[in-house]
Amino acid sequence: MSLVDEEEKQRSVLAPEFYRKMLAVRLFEQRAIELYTRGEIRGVIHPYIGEEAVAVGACAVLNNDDYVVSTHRGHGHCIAKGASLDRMMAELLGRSNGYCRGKGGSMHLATFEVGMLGAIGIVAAGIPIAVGAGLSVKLRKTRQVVICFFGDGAVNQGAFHEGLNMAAVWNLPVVFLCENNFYAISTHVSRVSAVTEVARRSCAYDIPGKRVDGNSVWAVYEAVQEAVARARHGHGPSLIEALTYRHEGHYKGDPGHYRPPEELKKWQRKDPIKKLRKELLAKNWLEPKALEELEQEVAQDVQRAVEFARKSPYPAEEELTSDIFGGDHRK
Amino acid sequence: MSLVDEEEKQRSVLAPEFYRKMLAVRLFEQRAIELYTRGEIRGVIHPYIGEEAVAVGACAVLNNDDYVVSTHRGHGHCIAKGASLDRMMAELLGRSNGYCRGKGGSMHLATFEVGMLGAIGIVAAGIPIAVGAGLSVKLRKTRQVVICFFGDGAVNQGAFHEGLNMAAVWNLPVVFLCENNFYAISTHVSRVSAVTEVARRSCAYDIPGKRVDGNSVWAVYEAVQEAVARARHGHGPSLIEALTYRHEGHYKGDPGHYRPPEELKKWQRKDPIKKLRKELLAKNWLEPKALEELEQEVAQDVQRAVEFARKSPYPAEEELTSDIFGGDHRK
Amino acid sequence: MREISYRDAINEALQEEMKRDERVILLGEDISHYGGPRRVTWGLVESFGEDRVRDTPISENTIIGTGLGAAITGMRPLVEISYIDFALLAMDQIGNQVAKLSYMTGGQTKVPLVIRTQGGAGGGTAAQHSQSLEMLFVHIPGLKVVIPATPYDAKGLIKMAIRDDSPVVFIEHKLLYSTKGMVPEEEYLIPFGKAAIRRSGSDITMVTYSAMLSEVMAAADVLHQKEIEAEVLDLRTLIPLDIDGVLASVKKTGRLLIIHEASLVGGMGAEIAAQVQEQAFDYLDAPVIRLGAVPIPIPYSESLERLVFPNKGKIVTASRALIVA
Amino acid sequence: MREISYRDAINEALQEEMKRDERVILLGEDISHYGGPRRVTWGLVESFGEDRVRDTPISENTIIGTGLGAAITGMRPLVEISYIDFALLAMDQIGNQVAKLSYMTGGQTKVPLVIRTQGGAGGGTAAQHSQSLEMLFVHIPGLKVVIPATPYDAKGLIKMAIRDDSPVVFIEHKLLYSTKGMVPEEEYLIPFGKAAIRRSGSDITMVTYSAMLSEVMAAADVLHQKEIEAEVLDLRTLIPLDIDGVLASVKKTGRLLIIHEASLVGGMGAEIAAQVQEQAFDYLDAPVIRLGAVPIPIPYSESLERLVFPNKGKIVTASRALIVA
Ligand SMILES: Cc1ncc(C[n+]2csc(CCOP(=O)(O)OP(=O)(O)O)c2C)c(N)n1
Ligand SMILES: Cc1ncc(C[n+]2csc(CCOP(=O)(O)OP(=O)(O)O)c2C)c(N)n1
Ligand SMILES: [Mg+2]
Ligand SMILES: [Mg+2]
Repeated sequence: MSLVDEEEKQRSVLAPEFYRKMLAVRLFEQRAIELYTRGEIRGVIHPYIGEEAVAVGACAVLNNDDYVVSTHRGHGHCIAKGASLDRMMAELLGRSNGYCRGKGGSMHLATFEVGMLGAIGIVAAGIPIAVGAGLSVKLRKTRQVVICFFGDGAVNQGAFHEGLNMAAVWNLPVVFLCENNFYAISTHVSRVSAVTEVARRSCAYDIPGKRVDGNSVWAVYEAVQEAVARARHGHGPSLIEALTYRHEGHYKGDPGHYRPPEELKKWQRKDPIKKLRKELLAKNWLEPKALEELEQEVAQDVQRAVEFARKSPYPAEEELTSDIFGGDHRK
Repeated sequence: MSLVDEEEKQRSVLAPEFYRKMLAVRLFEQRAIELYTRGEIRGVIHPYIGEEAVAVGACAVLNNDDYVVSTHRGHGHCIAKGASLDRMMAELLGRSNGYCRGKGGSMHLATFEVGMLGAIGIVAAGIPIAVGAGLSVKLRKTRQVVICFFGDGAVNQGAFHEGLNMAAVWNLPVVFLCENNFYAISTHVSRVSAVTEVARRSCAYDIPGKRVDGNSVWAVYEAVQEAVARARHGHGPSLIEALTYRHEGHYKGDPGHYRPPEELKKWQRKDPIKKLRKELLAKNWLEPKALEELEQEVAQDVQRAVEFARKSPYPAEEELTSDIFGGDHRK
Repeated sequence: MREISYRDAINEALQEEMKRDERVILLGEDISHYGGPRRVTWGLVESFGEDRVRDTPISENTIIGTGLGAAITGMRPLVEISYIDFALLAMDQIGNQVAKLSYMTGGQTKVPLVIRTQGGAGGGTAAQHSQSLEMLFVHIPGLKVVIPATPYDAKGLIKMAIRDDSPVVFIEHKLLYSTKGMVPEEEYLIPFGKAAIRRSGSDITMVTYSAMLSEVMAAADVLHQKEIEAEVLDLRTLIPLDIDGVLASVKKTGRLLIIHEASLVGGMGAEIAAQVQEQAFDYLDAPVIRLGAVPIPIPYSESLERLVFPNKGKIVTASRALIVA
Repeated sequence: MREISYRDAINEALQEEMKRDERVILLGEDISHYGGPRRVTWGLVESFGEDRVRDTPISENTIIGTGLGAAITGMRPLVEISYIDFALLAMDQIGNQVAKLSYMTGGQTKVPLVIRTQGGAGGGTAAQHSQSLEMLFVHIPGLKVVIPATPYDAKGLIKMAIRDDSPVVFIEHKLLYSTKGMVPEEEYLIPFGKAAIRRSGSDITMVTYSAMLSEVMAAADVLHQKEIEAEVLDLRTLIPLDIDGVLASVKKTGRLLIIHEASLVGGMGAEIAAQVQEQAFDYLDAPVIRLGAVPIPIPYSESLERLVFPNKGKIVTASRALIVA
């Protein structure tokens, strides 16, 4: 078999699972938005819709015991890393058997059982934490890898700079993955970043920097594979910039008027899920019937998650002060 | 006249004044160290000895109303910017007619009358302040320029990154001048910086970056001239890295055992003051006699400063709570 | 007088002050065309342009530092930190630089800088977007701390803050933006250090500030039905603190309850209790009681979040216990 | 028992704990071969290597964050912030992340992280290197705060901190490093939340911590000559706070003076005064009095710096006034 054929074959095996995950993110979030609108979810949710290929392509490279550090826009990372939709939805509904027992909510979803160390609500604050996880891996010699997600807005925080420098100088197994969706809330990257090509900022740390199409799950997967292999073999950190776009406003409720409508339309045409679906059918990686079944399964999974969440109990009063100071109620 | 001759002629005019300033820094600090050892100065002092060419070469480019922001190692910047030795020494001795009325001391020497906005004792914290001064200049349209001094240790702080990005994206008239003396306290730059050539970090902000010999007052002067001209004409910030070395420990009292003795010797041979003195004589820019007179004058200036300081009063009890909340006792 | 919202009151004040003094500039994230996350700066960019209403990168520490640098070189910047939680990223500039520069230079410079920010909980924004961190600024010397509860106060106090030559931390509350109140058309300023007596009474003094005021007023109504008359003081500024106003009321009522949304431990209630018991020891008929947040990170779930803070019920209960004591 | 310095006591504890548990690692600026700015970590790199005694770039926020990331993935890091003033650069990681992660993940992780730092004034290091900022950590829920005054306590408490599963801020004092005291050769731990009674007495209770202890003890000696017997409590940990110990003493003496080096306004004295007047109202023969720093940035000149803080003289004066009251 030629190399190209080899790759195609591998893709045919991976594609259904990638599609399932991406669709799960999409449907999970659509339901979450709906529940938010109905008042069943409170606070703030930041939809990831349109960016699913990044999380799924990246996390597909990882093992269960590898780590991920996420952001305010973290649902996709949790699902891609393998978290249970049930417990995620229960968390968004503020229930006691949510991952964080209802204490975290959307902005602080952490799912440690699958190595997701937390959605961090402070822009760029996950970067130092990821560096620490990388240091820990290096000292424990476990050959785990850390992927640290953050947005284009995060790269102007001091933490980005400090973290990349430290990871580089200590040669840590961390992949810094910037989801460049061109906006930080309303602010276009070109108005606040001296260098708008985030990947190029790697020059200041002498680490590899690569820009990829974040709406192609394959492009992401391959770039991350390379970076993860590098990290796992002790060759240190990398910076990957995945160009993508959020179809929704910054958070549910933001109409996103700051974006030219044509721009949004252009990106909607590049919808990563539609794209992969088309490929699945065109290349006959999945029969139409099997595809439909898969789609139904995902929809059912999400529906089950909503039901699970809805019938879960709210945290009891005595849970108010547990879990602080390292006390673990589960013991 | 050829260009080279022109330059030589200009240098011959500038050299005596540069030498005077550099020597003033040296002698001022030698006396300060002595007074520190005798207990007349308290707290911490960070000698600049060996690095004088940077401050003097850089500040020579500036007008009185241009701004300088300095660091814990700030005596040289104050003197180079034109501050009074008397009031500086009075400050170090904690007297009421010191620049800061005895409230700042060595680590917070500010001399606003000559545009020195402050020695900031927190590493890299002067950078955002310099950016703000630059923004103010731009808005007031006064064509002033800001030079922001900091060390090689400061470039790993988040503030460095945030500040350079902001200055670049807003195109502010700020010259970032890194005094790379290879050490942050005991830590060699190569152990903590992924990119040890500080100038190269300018790549992350798309601004000019230039490394110069910080022990050559001419090299510094010329690089800063170019950067200041750029800034004054509205073309934005630059990063200059001046390679230099401190002859003393990090602060008075630090024996500096972390440095190889040969390294120190090598740099002592490159002493910027000896170098300029030699040039002055070799090129006959100053008669030996005039040179000696100049040296005596400087020594006398420093001596006068000590006397001025010693006979200055200590701050009175009622000064304890003045100067807070923008209240200016001088009005 | 018209009835306008807290949000609009601040917006009006900014309009007026920027018109009055061109040294006043605004810096912050998404404050120009987007109008700020809470839409407080809405429309200002149209009046004053992108130079004076300036969107910044997400670099909180440097946003503050930039404001400081501009403040000591001739401008009067007003910087926005969109949640008080993010002020923790800027604590070096706020606490080590802004608060100290005037003093540490022996008065060579003033620091006419206003830091506008927004705190408080109640909307399910969880641990990193719900804090009440005013005590950090109260405790670090060199800052004035202003924390208005009404549209009228918000307008008069922000105008005062902009004209003050010292650094001022101006703390809004996320639940107050849409609340309305009467605000005069004419210009007015509100001096710092003077509490507002929101209700007079002789049985018990209640001291509070910011969004807790409405819970306190509601509790006072309930108590009134039970013939307990509460005197309610809204501090409005924490630094300077109107301790004289508090003492005058306590000397009249003999009982003091302090209510705030910040964590109880080391909160403003502690400072006031300490001062009052020291200066009015013989006037107190009962110990000073504090109500504040349970000292935990703010949980997301409504079922937990509502247990964290003082509310009308807890205030009524505490007051009645205090009266009996 | 031998007499060793506060510095050496901490150093010994680190030696012992690093030997006992290889998950314990140190991170900080200049801590390896240089031994740390205060030489507390001297020699550890020889025993444990540069991997476990790791010099960092000057990146305080990321130093803390790195410790946190390591703490939640199997290590037990001890990070050094060389002056507490620099903790302001790391307040996001300390206050928003370290303090909250365990709670906000619903106990999915513990955060066994110790932040060692050093505060206090007295040496002329001026406004940015002399602060006492413990209240920031007391006020933000989720951190334990330990602040030893003697070599014995420093050793027993740092060992306890390393073994604790919650984040601990461990605050040393720059003037204490060379002070000496008796320390056993055998291993011991000191539990958190138990004040030490440094001197028994029945006339007045004095509550203090850290370097102020020596001024308080000296004042107690002076008072003893005047036949006033002070009971001196050294808190040792602020979170958890031994309020029961304080109350027990106050119930005996009826008078309470609290002394600390941190700014008076919103200081620990306020919290203790508030709790004591509430819980022991009827036992107090006089108001609780607090002595703390004048609320200003710390000035450089000795002639001013010495006016800022409580000292023996002020403590004696305040105590006598309190006895008369
Ligand atoms: C330190 C900090 N500053 C500001 C915010 C408010 N905020 C939340 S998300 C966001 C924009 C982030 O943009 P980006 O990093 O590009 O991520 P995106 O939302 O596009 O995924 C901002 C400013 C925050 N959460 N933390
Ligand atoms: C934020 C902060 N961290 C640590 C320190 C302690 N400190 C003072 S100077 C210094 C080294 C600075 O090195 P560099 O920037 O190279 O300047 P140099 O001393 O070499 O002139 C350190 C770590 C500080 N003052 N501020
Ligand atoms: Mg973005
Ligand atoms: Mg250096």
